Amino acid sequence: MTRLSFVLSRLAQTVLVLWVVATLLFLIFRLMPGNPLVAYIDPTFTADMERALKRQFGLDQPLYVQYGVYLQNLVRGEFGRSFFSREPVSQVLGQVLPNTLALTFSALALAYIVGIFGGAVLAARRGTWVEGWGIPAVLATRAAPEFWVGMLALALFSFNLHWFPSTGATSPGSMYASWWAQVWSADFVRHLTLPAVTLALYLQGLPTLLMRSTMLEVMDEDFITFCRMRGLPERSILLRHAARNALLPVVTAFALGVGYAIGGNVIVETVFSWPGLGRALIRAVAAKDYPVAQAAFFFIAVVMIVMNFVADVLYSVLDPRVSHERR
Amino acid sequence: MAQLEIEDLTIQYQTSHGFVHAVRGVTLAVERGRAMGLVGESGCGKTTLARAVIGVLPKNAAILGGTVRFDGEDLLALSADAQNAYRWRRIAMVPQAAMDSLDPVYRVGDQMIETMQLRGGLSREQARDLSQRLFAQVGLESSRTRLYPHELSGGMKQRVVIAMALALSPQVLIADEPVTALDVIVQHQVLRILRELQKTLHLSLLLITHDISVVADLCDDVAVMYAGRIVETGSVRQVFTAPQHPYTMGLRNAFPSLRAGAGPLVPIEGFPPDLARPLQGCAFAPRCPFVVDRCWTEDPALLPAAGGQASACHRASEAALLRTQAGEAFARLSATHLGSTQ
Amino acid sequence: MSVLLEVTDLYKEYPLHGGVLGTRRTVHAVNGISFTVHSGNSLGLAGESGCGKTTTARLVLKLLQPTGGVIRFAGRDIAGLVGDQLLAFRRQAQLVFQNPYEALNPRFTVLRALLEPLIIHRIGTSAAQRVGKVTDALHRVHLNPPELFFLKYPHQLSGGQLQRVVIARALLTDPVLLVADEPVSMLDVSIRAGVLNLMREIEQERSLTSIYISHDLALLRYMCTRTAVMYLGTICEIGPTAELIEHPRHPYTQALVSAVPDPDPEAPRRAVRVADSVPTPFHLPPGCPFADRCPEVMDICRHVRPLLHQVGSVEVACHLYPDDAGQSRESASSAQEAR
Amino acid sequence: MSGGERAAEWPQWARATATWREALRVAWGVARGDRYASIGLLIYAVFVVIALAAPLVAPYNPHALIYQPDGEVAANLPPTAAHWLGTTNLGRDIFSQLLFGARAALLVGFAAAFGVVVVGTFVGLLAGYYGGWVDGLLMRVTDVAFGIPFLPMAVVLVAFLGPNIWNTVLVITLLLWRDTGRVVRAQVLSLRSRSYVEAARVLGAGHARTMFVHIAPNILPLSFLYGSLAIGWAILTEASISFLGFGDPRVISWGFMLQDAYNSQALARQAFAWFVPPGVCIMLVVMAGFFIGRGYEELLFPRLRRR
Repeated sequence: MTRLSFVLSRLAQTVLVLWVVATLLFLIFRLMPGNPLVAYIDPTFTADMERALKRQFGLDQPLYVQYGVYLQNLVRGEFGRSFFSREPVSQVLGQVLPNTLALTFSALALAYIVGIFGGAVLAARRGTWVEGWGIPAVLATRAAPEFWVGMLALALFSFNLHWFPSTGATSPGSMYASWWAQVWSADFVRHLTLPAVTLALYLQGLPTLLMRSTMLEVMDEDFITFCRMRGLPERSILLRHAARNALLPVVTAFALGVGYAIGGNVIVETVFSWPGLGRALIRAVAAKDYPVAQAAFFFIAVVMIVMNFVADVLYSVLDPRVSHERR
Repeated sequence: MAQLEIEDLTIQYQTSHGFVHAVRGVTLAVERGRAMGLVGESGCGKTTLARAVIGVLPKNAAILGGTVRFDGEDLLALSADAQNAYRWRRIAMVPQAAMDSLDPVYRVGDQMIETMQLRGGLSREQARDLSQRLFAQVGLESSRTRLYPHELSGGMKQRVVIAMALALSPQVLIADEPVTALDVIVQHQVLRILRELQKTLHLSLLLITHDISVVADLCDDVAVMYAGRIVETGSVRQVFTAPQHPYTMGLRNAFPSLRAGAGPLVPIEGFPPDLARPLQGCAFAPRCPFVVDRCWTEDPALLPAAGGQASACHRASEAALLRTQAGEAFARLSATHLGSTQ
Repeated sequence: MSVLLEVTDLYKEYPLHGGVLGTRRTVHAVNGISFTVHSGNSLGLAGESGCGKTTTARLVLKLLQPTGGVIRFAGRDIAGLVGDQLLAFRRQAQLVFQNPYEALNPRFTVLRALLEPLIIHRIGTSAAQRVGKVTDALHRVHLNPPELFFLKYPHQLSGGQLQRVVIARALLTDPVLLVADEPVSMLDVSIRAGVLNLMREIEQERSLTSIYISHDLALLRYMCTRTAVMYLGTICEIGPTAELIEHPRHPYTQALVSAVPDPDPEAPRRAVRVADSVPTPFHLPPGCPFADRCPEVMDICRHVRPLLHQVGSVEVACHLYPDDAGQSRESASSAQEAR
Repeated sequence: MSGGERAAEWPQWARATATWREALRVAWGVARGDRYASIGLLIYAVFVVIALAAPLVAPYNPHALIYQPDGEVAANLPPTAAHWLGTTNLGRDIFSQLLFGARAALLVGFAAAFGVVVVGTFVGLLAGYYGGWVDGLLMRVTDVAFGIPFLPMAVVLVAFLGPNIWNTVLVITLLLWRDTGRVVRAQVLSLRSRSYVEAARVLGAGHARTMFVHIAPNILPLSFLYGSLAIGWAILTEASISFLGFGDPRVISWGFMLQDAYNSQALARQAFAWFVPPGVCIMLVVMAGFFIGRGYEELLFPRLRRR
């Protein structure tokens, strides 16, 4: 199975999964309790005005017609309007998305740098006190609830030591020429530090343990013994042969990590009141603002599914056993 | 003086259930330019011996004593770097799991070039030419250097590893079960290549295998190993036609031959001793049809007999007589199925 | 003696999953095999890895569905067997595995493993009777005293002992056909002979019909009266084993026989004029499968597939031995179109 | 009567279950054997005792408001002899809430883990054993499960089903079986190629018997391991859902305590005694699950072990 056919088949499966998730979302949000138009209707509305409104949103059509319209809008990227602020959903999410991306990628970069280095050290120090205490410590970072770690960070570094602000992404009243200017401004970075470090602390657990165990596994392989028989220097065996093989799963984990991180930011964004996609989703669900909730959810799912696909392709590109089909 | 002389080598493994005495005082010599076969069944310590010579033993193995002399120089006494200088430049090895010894994420040609550059100090071009030549010598087209290991058949991977072993033109080549996993026709070709290379490059070859027909086909001398100890050595002709040690006799009867009439095969009853427990007397005693009281208490030493042949058996002097009775003796033993048989 | 097993024109292909849009490639594991085994006889299947001998054994035991052809066991086509008929077939045909270390469930004690066939086929009325049968079976395979082995787990036994338990398990359903897939290739030489002798004794004692699969011709010479040499899913030569080894006729059989290293150092080495290893069977050449490796290949070999026909005491599929009236040429081409 | 006869005397189902009971014994043995795992078991034991004894041991009713002698609500008291961890802003005893919190955590943890293991093992077993379209279909369902962001979906479903502790368990089961399913499938695929499964077929065992008597006992340790991991994930999820405000208001859980503290400015007031202990408890119980898992070296991302 040549690489092209591998990629095409995975792409087809990805589209299928996307369609299924979209349908699931459609059903769930249609069956949500409560009248979706509650935000619009105030006591003065008469029955037929309500019916007109429903027609405007197409809610009086039979379910499968609504489904058809829903899919078309989805493909065109038309997510309708927020029940709450009546703003187009794409605009609502457009404002918050950059903050989520900044948080996610800064946390992931930090987590994977620490993880790869830490994992290699843990593997090298197998059987010593470093491993004896290291592994439980890493396990603790994955066992501690993210929001509790965030609360501790806030209580300590924000409220007690006042090193970092406790909410939001920018100080009130600060203006920025462009989003890009905002991201690199000192103020934004000060706001970003605590949430990013908290998220990174949680995310580094996976790469650390994964790097450790794949390194240990690779070091026992026959081709490493053969390198030693050939008298190659230990350093070049570690870097050129062991690390290259051990990195394969870690790189794939990074791609998957992006999807998981975006899905998982919900908690960190809520604790730090970080104006991101996750927080918007939670507030939309609480306020029964279904278009925003549905769109935010769908976007997160798309990122996860696409990153699953990217992880597969990445793995096939990096691992010749998959890409170079045997003639 | 032999090119490679191993004297009284003792190695043990530290495992969860105690110390395993894999090699219990082995003395073996590989003459310059000759092929020595080391024959033994699984668990007799032959691979441990080979890896001790190249100096790459598993972490839980420890060399307790003995010497490994290369042209008179004891490798075990050298510093790590000095020992490393011998690796691949003077002593090379085709490992037992040759099929899995190639890094799956690099092309085979690049792995050859890497060894030549890092250890042989060759430039990239020189290395590429030499690897093309070596590939040709082992019967592989030079285009194969661009392939990844998983794209090669078992026979081809075996030949790539042999070519890699010859990269820095070593004087001693150790080959651990080089043809065991191969089909009979490819096996024939690889053996032919090994034989030609050994003759043309005047290599001192130490071939390790459990298959006595491979030794008969390729080797000049042979050493038979059992439970971590050499029990018999000599030229292939001497040992295979006139074995001195009962275990060698038993092996010969148990080995189905294509040519001879389909005479009854005679097994060797019982199974090899557990090397984790200390041994009393001769290790082969429980399975030997000619066992006498002395065998249970006194551990026989490897004593030379006529014509350079040597064996470690208290009744070596009666070998000619025992040889004639070996067939029925082993058969009688297996008929009784004494205790929990093998 | 009646024919116990009759295989006619057997085919088996595996689709190599080429992905949803990928190129769909098929592996032709078995490509038109026909042979018969008379009850009480033993047939050897010889050949290199990838020649289809293991697949053939799995087809005969109904572990795989054939793509074409018919397998008749005791006169009945096994394809249609279901329910009780299938259970009866399972009871009559048993398999001895290549790897004794994997052939027994690691969670079962020897006793539990040997009780399994009795439970499935409801053999024996009382527990005591079943344990009696298990004890006899262990005794028959020279594992004495049997009680010592009852509560042992597979990881506590040696290779030789495990293989004897596997043989005992196969005997418990009183089979008529015993198929052995490389039965001793994982065992040390010194204990192989013990297991082989045991199987020979049992075969004679119960007049069992057997099929032995092995790449080792010397072993087949010891165990089987007739042998089929297989190449790329076809039989290129079939006949009495001793005759095949002493006077091989098909060029591939000649290569196989002369390639075997001889344990006698005095024996002269024979040249093997055959090229590299078996190609993976993705696409079958039109003519003789062995054409592109055969030292005596002729033009006809590339176009017309030779069929098995009687030459002396063996059957050969090779154009070097044209049938008396060149019959092999016409029937071959006609047969080709038919398939 | 020799061991053999006694073994054969058992009724047939006993012999079949012998393999399952034996498999459990092995799974228990592996857990007990490993140092980490035995610590994990110890932690579980402690918290189970707390959860069971909570009503007897807890000094106050966790829901009840406590008043000062002068009629005022005893809000935000620092830790004192009467209230070891002080009181909440509504004057409720924090220590009692902590004890009762163990109940919710273990209930959700064990219930959800059981659901996850049963669904995951079943899907893995069917997909791995039957292969072909069954495998393809189940694996696409697993892909969908992997494609759904875990926490957001949990929140949406709980909002949809209503905030109830059992809905949380259902949601976790619906979403979290995917990891177990994939790992069990990989294990069944490898076992199926072992010749003892083929041997079962040759002996005449049907599909069901081959799956449940021959294959299942051998994957039990694996699903047992993933069960202990799932307990950890389930407790974390429940805490997160409660923290986001979708928890069951009637149930005092550690997540609820943390949400309560967060919303009543406990951080600004540096009321560490209020929000530190619940977090530590969650961490300990989840750590216990990972430690037991650690005993099998299986904390990896199953999707990546694709060599």
